Amino acid sequence: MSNLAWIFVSTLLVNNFTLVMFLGLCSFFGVTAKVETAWRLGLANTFVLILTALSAWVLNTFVLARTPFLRTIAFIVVIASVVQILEMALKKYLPVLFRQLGIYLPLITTNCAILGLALFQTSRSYTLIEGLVFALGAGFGLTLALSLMASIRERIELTDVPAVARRMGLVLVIASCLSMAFMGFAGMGSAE
Amino acid sequence: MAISVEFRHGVHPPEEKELTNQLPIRRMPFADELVFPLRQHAGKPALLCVKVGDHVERGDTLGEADGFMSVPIHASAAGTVVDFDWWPHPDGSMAMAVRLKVDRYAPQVARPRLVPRWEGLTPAEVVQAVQRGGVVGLGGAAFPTHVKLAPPKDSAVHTLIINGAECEPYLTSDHRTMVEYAPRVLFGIRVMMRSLGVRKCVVGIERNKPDAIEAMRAAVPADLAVEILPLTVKYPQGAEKMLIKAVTGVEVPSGKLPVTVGVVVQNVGSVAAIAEVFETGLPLIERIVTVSGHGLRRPANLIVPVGTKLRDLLAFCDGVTADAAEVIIGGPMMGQAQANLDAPVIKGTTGVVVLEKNETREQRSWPCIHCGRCLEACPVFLNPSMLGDLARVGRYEEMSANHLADCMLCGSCAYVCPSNIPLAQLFQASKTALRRQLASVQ
Amino acid sequence: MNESSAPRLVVTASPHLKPGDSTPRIMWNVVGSLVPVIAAAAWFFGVSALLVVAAATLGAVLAERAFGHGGSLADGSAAITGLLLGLTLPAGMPLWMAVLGGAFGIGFGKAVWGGLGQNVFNPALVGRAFLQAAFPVAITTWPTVGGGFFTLKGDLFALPFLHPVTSAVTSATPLGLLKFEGKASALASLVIGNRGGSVGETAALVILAGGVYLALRNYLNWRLPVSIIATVALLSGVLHAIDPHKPDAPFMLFSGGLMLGAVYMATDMVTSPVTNLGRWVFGIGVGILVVVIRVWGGLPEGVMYAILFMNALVPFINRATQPRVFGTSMRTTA
Amino acid sequence: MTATHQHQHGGPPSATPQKMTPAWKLLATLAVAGAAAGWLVVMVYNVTLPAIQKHAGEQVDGAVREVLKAPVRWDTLYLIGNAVTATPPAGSNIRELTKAFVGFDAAGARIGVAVVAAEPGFQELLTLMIGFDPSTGALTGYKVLDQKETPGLGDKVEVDKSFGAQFAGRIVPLKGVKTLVAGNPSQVQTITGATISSRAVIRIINDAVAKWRPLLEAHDRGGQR
Amino acid sequence: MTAVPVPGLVSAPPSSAPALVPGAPPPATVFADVWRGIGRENPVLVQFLGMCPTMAVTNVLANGLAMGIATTFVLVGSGLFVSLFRKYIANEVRITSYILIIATFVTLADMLLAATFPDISKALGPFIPLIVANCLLLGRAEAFAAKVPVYRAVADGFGMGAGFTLSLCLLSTIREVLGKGSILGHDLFGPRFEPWVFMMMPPGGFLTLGIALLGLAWVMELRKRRALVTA
Repeated sequence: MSNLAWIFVSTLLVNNFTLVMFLGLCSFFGVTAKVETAWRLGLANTFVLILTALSAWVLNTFVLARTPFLRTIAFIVVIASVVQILEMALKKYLPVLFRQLGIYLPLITTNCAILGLALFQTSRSYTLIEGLVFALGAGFGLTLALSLMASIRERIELTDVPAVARRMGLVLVIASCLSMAFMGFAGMGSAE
Repeated sequence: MAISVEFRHGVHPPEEKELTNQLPIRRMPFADELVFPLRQHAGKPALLCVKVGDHVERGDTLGEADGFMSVPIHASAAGTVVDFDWWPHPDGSMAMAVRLKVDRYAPQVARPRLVPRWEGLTPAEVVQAVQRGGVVGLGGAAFPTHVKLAPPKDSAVHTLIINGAECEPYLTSDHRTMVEYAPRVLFGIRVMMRSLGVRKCVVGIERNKPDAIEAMRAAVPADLAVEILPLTVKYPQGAEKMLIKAVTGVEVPSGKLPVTVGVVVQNVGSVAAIAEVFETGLPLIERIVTVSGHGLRRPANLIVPVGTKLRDLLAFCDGVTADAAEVIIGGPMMGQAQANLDAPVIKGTTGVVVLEKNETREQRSWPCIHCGRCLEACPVFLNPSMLGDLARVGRYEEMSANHLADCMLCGSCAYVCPSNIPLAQLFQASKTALRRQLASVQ
Repeated sequence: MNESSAPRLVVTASPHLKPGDSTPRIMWNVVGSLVPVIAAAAWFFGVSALLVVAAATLGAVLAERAFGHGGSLADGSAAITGLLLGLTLPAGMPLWMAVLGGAFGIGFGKAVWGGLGQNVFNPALVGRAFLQAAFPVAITTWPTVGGGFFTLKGDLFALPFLHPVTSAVTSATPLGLLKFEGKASALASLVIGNRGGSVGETAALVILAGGVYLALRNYLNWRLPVSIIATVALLSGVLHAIDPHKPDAPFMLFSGGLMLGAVYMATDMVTSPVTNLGRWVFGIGVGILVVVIRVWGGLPEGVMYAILFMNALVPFINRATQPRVFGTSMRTTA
Repeated sequence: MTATHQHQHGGPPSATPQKMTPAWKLLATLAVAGAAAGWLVVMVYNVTLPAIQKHAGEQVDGAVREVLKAPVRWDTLYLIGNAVTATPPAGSNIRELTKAFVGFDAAGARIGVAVVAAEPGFQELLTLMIGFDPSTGALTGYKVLDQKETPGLGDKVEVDKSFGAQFAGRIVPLKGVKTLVAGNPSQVQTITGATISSRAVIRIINDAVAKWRPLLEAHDRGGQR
Repeated sequence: MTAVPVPGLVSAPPSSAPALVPGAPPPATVFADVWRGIGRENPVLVQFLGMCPTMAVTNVLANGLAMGIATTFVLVGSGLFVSLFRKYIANEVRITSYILIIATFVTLADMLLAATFPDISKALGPFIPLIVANCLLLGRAEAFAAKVPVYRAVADGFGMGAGFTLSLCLLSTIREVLGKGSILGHDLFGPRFEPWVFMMMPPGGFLTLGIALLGLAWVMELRKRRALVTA
């Protein structure tokens, strides 16, 4: 499998950001009551992930090479700014999209998936193209996990969940089952 | 025409018609007391026009029609009005009803009335006469017949379909009507076709009634374009939209009436009742009722005066057996189980079925296992499994968005449900709840 | 309200006729159709197979008794879960693991969701996925077929929490042989079932017969197994034609747990789509995933994960394949 | 940022309208905070840097020592473009170059070369340091630098010493088998239940040796010339 | 962040006594500030905050403990600074300032850990820098530290950190004991123990927390029932 394809498949399925790497769990548990919201949030995240991959590459290449200790601070500030600028840009130029995604944008700043992407991209020293593919895979993986969780939670709304499992217990069991289902993809691309 | 003679989906409950389908129609004598609820039809209830103590003759009006979407109620025997109070209604509720003590010694001959010469009447006058006769759909829904005879001005009705499917198990009243009163039915068809101005009429009859098909075919006059169409035997073949689909191949749009596709559907019994109005001048005061079931000693097809209490009707059929468990007004698929045998036979009562213990449904149900059988049974292609889930948690608006309104409560889903979930009942309750919600919003 | 004049009368909601089937009846029929499969397992793997299946069933039934609603054992669904789980385990599996798997499947695959009909994932597969993740060595140690009926196929009676001391002769599954050593297996042994594998997955013809019986009685929907088998056959046939090193269709169909999965796991009514169109989508999805995991994945077998993954998609599939309501021209999804 | 966050976080907006803070003051706050943060970070960085670099160096040194069986000293070669050289061009960042370590024993004879290679394992990239003799293709050993294989199973490629030990002396290209055939110098026994991770290690070694051998041979020839 | 509609997010108790700062939490003892984070407002088990590190690093106790201590360090440090400068940070730039303060302490924690425990630092990988994105930190800074005196902010940070650490230790102990048969690397059951590899893998992480929550809910349910019986 070519490198780019492997990065994509690995990030989307084998090492799904949410279900295997445990990134972005706050929104995975917090914003998955409705499918509509879940996949919109996922797409908004994908968008920000791609911008982050771009800015992280720029930072790594031109700014942070000599000052690696500022990485965390620089990334989080840049992510916050990217989200802020994106929010303003959407509001001004794409008001329809803003109405759909706008309310999720502030949530994205503290989504660890975004910062995680930047950090992983750095520690694996991805090139720009690799970084973008990585971001795309991560974003789609996030959207997939969020939507699956939301569709299952919508369904269990209609069932007699036992009292002890009603708050978060069952949601974690669902996450565990989803994570198990994704285990089938392990080793994909490693066996010839 | 007749592209397909069936609709998709539906179920095949055991027919059980052989108990009564060869028994000639007999007349039931008057009971001591008759009860006439003022609400016997779809639309507005009739308005009371007698007082306690009044003496009425057979065929006299007890309640006047309240507007166009209503019909009058007539006394089916001569007697004295003894009470006007709440009384058990066959639909399970209580309703205001006139109680009539039947005059034992009256000749029970209807007062001579003017028989309208129908050939001279304009369509509007025919409609008026039919309304005055108190005729409603005798297939069970009791929709005022004259309303169907007066379609909206902008609609182009081209076909009259007569419903002789009688798909409910046990029931044979329409079957016997067609066998024994075929000429009267065809006279009714003639009146309706002329009044509606249509040239084409199809009588749909399920294939399990060969003698009815034969009798009707033999009775068709040369000058009438009436086709007798045998239909596949399955439930709910007699539902209006299913019948139209089977006969014309056209689906009535969701939420619309049959007239939108140029069709008027009328039940066999109602057509015969129209004929009676113009033949004898008598209003609808008696109807043919199948009294049947394995829990009944002597099943029969009877002409029963409207207002006869179930208790008297069952007694006339020698009572129920020791194993009888459930008395149902209507057929076993859509009928209403009776808690009180004082409820009377009304205009919409097609039959009374007494089931034995081992035939009735169990009380216990299991959780829905999403087997999907209800989807394959539902004649209007709903997803009863999902609607049932929604109903249980009271999400009525979502049910409405998923076409709850199209559900006609035929019960096919509940019949096939292996988990024995009372889906039809859930949907009926949801419809009521939804109506209440809407009303409270307005 | 109404004074009841005849106390013997019952009043039920319409329709009043008793339907021919009941949920427990369906479940117990499935159990019955599994008897030949279990018999075949005993034929190939001896008493060990029976012990493993019994242990998994015991675990499932105990968990249902502990966590289920009152009397929920009688509907037979817990027994099915246990039996199916047992049939997917190797004959040498320590019994304590099988019991644990059965209990896990019912506990976290069903009871915590609210019991029968409420779960999204197939409980037997949840139990098996847990065992696969927890004890990967024990669950991939496949004893060879044959030997005396009463020869134990492994350290079945290892004490709880201890790992088995394997002494029995083991063999690889045909899929493992192909993936890791590039060796093909004879088709005849695949079809008959005298090959390495889980106790209940080898006798493909017996499983198929059980499926036909259930389909004829309308206790399973034929679209699911047919679409899965057809997809796998078609896809692997095409891949084999392009690259002859890839396994061919008959091998893919009769190796591993495909038959057991297609006939008994994917057809679980609770965890498969409710619409017929959805069933085709589900089956085709399972088929594609099976081929993808087997051919390109790291694991030799992927039926379990394919079905679990598609289980997760069922709420989506159901939403997307709502039937067209009578008298409406477009598909309406609310 | 502030506007939305106020909306999102502020709860009920306070009844009294807040007076606007002048922009210079905001900037000053941020500048002071940033300067303070930067100062703190740089200070701690300077304090911890030696220790961190020591750890990192120890890791590489330890790995080279382990895979080359305790060399007395080693030289570092750098991969520049498609050739190996002992002297990187001036101005290049040495830390980011791909390296090979050539180890020598006490007598000054070359023991072998250690290189780092990474490829997909069962879950994630599996990073190894591989020691081999470029002239014979014989392995001296390998060490796992980074792995995310299944704990208790795939991670045996790192933890299970008996698996790692069998590589020494084997001739590349290797082949993984369930049961060894005696006398075959290229066979390696895979770990039960972790066939995929075992085979990933074998594949990484094969690929790395195949990539480095011609490069090193070319360098040797160039060195002799 | 606090805006995430996390189910069960415990809102601050309604203030009955007149507070000095608008919106400030009611006065309480230092002990109460510490105890709240461990018990009633436990960040993991009650508020479901900081889920990512909770799952990702709790496969062995050493990692869970290290993550807990690192987070506590950042909580206390950022609480201290946020509270110290609360009068000087303008409202418009407060979030940015908080993030800056938190990120600084995270960087410090990262470097200190790498210098002292390189193995644990390697095992935790990017999850130490990811503390920045832990909703718990910004939440506490915004909702508590910015409104109270320094000693209370520190006490609260310490309490929340302790609650976080204890939860992580609970989960990682379960996972390490079952998944490896050891605790802090010390073998517990001898060589014949069959480890439940499942517990070390991602689904095991989700499930362990799920079991913890189910158990907690069960205890609550029992208590509620007992209260009903005695009442």
